Amino acid sequence: MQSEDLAKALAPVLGDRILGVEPFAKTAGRLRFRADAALDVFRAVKEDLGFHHLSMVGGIDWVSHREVFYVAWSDRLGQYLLLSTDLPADAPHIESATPVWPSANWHERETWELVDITFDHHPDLRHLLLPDGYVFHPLLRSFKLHEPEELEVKKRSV
Amino acid sequence: MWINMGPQHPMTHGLWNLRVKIDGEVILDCDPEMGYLHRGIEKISEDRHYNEVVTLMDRTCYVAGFAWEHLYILASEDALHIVPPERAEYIRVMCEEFQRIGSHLMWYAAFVQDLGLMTPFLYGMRDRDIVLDLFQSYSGARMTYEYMRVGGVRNDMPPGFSAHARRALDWLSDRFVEYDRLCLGSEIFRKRCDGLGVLKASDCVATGVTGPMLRSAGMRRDVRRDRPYSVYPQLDFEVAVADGADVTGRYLVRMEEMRQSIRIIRQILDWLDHHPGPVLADRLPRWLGAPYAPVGKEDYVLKRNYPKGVGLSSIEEPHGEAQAYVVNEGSEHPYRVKFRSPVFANISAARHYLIGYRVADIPPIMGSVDVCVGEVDR
Amino acid sequence: MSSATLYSVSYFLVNYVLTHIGSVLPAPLNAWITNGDLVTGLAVLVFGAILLGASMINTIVLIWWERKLLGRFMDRRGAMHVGYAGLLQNFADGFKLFRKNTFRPREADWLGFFSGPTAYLVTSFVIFGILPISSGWNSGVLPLSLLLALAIFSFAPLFIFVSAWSSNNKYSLMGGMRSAAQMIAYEVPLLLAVVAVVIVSGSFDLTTIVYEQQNYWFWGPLFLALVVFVAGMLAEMERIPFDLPEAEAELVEGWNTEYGGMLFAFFMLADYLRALVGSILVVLLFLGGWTMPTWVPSAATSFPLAGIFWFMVKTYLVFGLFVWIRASLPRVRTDQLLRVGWNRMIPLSLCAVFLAAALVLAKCVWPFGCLPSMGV
Amino acid sequence: MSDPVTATEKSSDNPILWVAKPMVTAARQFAKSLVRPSTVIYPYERLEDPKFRDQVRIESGKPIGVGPIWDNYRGVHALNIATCISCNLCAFSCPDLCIEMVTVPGGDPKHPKKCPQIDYGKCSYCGFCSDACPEGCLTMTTRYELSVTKRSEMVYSPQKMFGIYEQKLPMHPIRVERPANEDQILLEPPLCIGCNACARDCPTQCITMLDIPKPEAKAGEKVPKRIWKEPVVNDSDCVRCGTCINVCPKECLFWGNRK
Amino acid sequence: MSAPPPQLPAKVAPANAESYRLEGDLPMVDHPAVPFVEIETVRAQEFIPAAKEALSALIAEQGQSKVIRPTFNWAGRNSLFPLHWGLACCAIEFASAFSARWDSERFGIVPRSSPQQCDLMIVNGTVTWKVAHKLITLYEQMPEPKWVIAMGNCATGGGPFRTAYSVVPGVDKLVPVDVYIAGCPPRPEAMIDGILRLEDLIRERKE
Repeated sequence: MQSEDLAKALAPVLGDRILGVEPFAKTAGRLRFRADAALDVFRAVKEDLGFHHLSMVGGIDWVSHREVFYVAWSDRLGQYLLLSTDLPADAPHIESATPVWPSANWHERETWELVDITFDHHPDLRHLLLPDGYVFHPLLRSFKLHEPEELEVKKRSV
Repeated sequence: MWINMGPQHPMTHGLWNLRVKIDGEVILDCDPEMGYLHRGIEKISEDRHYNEVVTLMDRTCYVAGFAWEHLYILASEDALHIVPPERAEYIRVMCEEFQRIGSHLMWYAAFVQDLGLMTPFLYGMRDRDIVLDLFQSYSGARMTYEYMRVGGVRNDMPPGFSAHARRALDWLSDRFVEYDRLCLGSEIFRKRCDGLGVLKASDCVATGVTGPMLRSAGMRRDVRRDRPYSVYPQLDFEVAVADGADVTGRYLVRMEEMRQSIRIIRQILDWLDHHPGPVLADRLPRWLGAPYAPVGKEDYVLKRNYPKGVGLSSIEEPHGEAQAYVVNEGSEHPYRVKFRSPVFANISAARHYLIGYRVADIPPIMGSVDVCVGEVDR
Repeated sequence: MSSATLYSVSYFLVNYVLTHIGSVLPAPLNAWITNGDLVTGLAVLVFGAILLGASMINTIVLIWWERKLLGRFMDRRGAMHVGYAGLLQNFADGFKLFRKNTFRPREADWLGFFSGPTAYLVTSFVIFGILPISSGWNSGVLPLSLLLALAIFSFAPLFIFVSAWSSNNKYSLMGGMRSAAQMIAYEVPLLLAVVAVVIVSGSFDLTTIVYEQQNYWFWGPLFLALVVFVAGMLAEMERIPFDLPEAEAELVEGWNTEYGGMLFAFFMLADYLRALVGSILVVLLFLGGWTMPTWVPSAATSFPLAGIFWFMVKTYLVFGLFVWIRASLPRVRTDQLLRVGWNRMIPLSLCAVFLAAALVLAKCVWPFGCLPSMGV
Repeated sequence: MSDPVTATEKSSDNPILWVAKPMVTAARQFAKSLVRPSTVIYPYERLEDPKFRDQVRIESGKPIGVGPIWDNYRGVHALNIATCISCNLCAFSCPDLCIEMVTVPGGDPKHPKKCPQIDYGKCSYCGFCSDACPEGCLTMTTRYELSVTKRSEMVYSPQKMFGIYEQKLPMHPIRVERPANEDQILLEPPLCIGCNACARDCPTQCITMLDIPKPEAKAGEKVPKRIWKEPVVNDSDCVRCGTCINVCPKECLFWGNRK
Repeated sequence: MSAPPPQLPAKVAPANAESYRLEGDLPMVDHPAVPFVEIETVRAQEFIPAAKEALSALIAEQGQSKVIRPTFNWAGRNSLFPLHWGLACCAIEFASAFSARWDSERFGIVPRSSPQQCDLMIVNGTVTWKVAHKLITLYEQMPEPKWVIAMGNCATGGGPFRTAYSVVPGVDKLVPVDVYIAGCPPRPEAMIDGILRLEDLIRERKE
């Protein structure tokens, strides 16, 4: 199924809640949706198109905004689908996908602590990889890796 | 009573903590606690060149280094719009299948040790060394290979490799009979493992469990077959499934996968013998070769306006379905690298296959999951 | 049979030395030092010291034997660089543990923590005073020596549980409880299997039991009892496949998790002492003790200390069987172990008892022969 | 599609067979190991000994002997100081930043000779440096024993690595082919001031400064004040180290590809 | 034949018998009368520190002797029990060193799971800040004498991950390290070589 077919199939169900479907590297496409309609989109994708298996949730910090993406797999179509949405850079939050895909639980915990995207109504949103009480979010672009002094001495330059 | 199993515990095979609530010997609740090996690989990758990330990939999952190298290389080649030579693809797939054998042998060794069997542990480690010797013969290291490059692989096979590999495969396929006699032939083993840690296929899909755990529940899902990548369409193999959804089923699936891997490797060795050729792509951007572009003068590099791109790759790692997502913003560093670890999802479902069993069942069940903490925590 | 028992040898030694010392001393001291009570007391001490040394050395060699055998089962070599073929390895371990700092966890119970391992070691050691090693090494004054040995043998769960409970660790406690349950469950079939031997031989005295095996060893006709006895012994010794109390995979080190240094060495020594006792009991009850069949050429059985030699050979071979089992079988689960113990082992041992009774009634069984005590 | 895998070893109803199969298997291995276990007695035997290297002994059932594969192993580096041209490529290509260029005696005082010094506490033995070395003077050997009692002993000076070179250990023989169509040094002529810095510092002396004609002054324009020379790079000698780009005061040199 | 018997030298009488006389008076001190029990208490109070001193002097002397110290050093270096845990990649090579091909048990190296029974901690992998205090706890639970081996580059100095936000750059920031083994990961032979290097250290140990 190509991305145009996907858009056609989803248009009657979701209407303007999807912002567009574009081709994406070797997958069925990249579905951009409105952040406030997340759960509807997830349900439609799962139940109408058979994307039962959620394989990955992640976030990207484009400095102006943040993007959260979900990768799902459909046995019926035999393809991956990437769903993504843009969130504002300050206090980004989106509805948790756990009611639709229970496997999103740990992925969302990880995304929350690394990229600082809050998932509303998540059953168990606490630190997973970092120690409890860690206040930084390392995968933000503003978080710089500290460099030991020997690295500072030897800057990489040609 | 809550007890902590870990981070230093013989059951864990790595650094993680399984908090278990028990009543007598029965498990009432459990809560895996991860992150003791979180090394920030995704963050470090953002400061490295594309080829330098490969050194981190070997260490991400230290029992399946080649699989993770392949995963990352596939995604970054998509992102950089580079096509490798066909011979390089065959060599990569051969590496991955050998790595599957090595990883499953490591799993076998650790798993039987959890059951109190010390002898097969040593057999498994001994036979794994044969595979590692093969790796060393062409990549130069036992576990951290740094062998694959964006656009190909580092070097071709040394002369005489094919015959040596065939002898090793013959020897290995004889050993599987011995393993089966030691484990399946023992009534105590069957009593310990049959009907243990059951996770039905529907629960597997809901909780994101993939790999041998899913196939042991009878579901025939394998990325190599469903969404073929690399040269897998040209290869003839079968997907191993079992129908117990329990520890014995996972054992059977992994043993059968090793046999299928041997079958695949034999086909690849035949192909490699008759198709010599280059193993590295021709037109690579300068910063993928050995020396790199100057930091602080990126504008010269960007002057050439290298195309942006994204890559999403998915492979069947020995533990299950792994994914990599690489964002290329036109610089020599990846903008964002995100990995999906199969063990991450498999452990997150621990509540579903541990509750109700006994404390003594935790080691075989978690052993059958094949935990590799390096790729969970990254 | 020679009348030189171990005790009489030590009595003779003490008497000899004291008489010679007394002969150079002035009169009142002379009489005091050659006093019979003193000689007896010292002889008992010397007897104990010889036993202690012999059993300790045997235990340590037994550990070496297990390590080497296990190594070959696993396609490797085992300890080989310390001493000739690693013979001194376990002495090095012992010295090192002797020197290690020993401390107890803050919340642990003082008395139980220190007295548990000590009592465990002492009771395991005491059994050696009872076991006859060869003809004449035990004076035969203990008509119930088998019963006494097994009674002392079964003290262990108490001390294990005390030390496990007092070390205030959840893993230790679980290990101690498993240990107690398992040992108590397997005491019963063990004793019933012994009853079969007692019925056939007609005596609780180990020396008599060995003499009763002069026509045939009991392992043949009483094979069922032997199987039950070996299984029970494996459980009592806590070796794989029945080593649940110290199951490394789930309970870190079982009931000795919190023990280090010399107290841990006590546990290790006592474990292998019990393994040695178990092997010796199998040899005494089923394999004819120090006697050899008549078809063995007399040159092989008549050299000095031949009895002890053959006895030790048999003991180490029986222990080799235990090592073989350890090398090839996985560990069972607690509930399976207890179910097998109560549901399978006890009926099997009852069957063995009935078989033994039938054997007594039949007096002679082809192809083994006849019972000597029945006068045929 | 294949059928689901089922157990090849069925559990038996006969209780004697419950434990017999594994015990017989273990005993068979025991009998094999009595002759020669697969252990390599390490400090006295080594896997890279000719005894294990010259023959592959897999067929005899013993998994010892790894064949003639040891020359590929990536261990400690050997450095031939004599042929080192101080091009810094090893230091640039190191992903772990464990290589530092230190001065060794033997260069002329204006341009001191610099050779790599490697900290083995940071090195990840990836081989990028020996792949990058254009002269083949920095190679990896098969030595792997590197235990020290002080952290500072892990830093290997060039002289120490030269000592390893003189031991004639088996070297890492794989030479990675350079990409066929490599980038070159390009010049942006209007920016150049002809200062000779690139030609002076080029480790391979592949840059020559050629005269260019001085343009006539036009009306209303001043002739720029500069030396009327321009660098020309001999591509066949260039090792692509980028030293010229680094020293260029006007940033007029850059990487590019004319083809 | 009749040689004159050798003449014994004549016994020389002391020149002056007075010289043997004690000079001065014998010390005569009048002790105050104290009850018996109190004397015993005083003696006991004197005895305990004196005995302690004598014992420690004896131990110190024996420590330098040619028997006790070498014996214990021999025992200590020939039965090193490492802690059985795996941190990261090096743990796999750590396990390989106990496999059939290398068989570290030849040297008496047997991994134990309980820190109380160990005397060697092999830090085989990356130490993160999350696990750092647990590593220190484990180290403190090991009874003296104890040693630490930093195996691999991550334990030595953070390795490839030393720039990361969550990694301890070197385990010697947390516990004292005796032997460093470089390698990423070190081969099993290199690990055995490191342990043999530690045994050399123990051989010359004097305390």
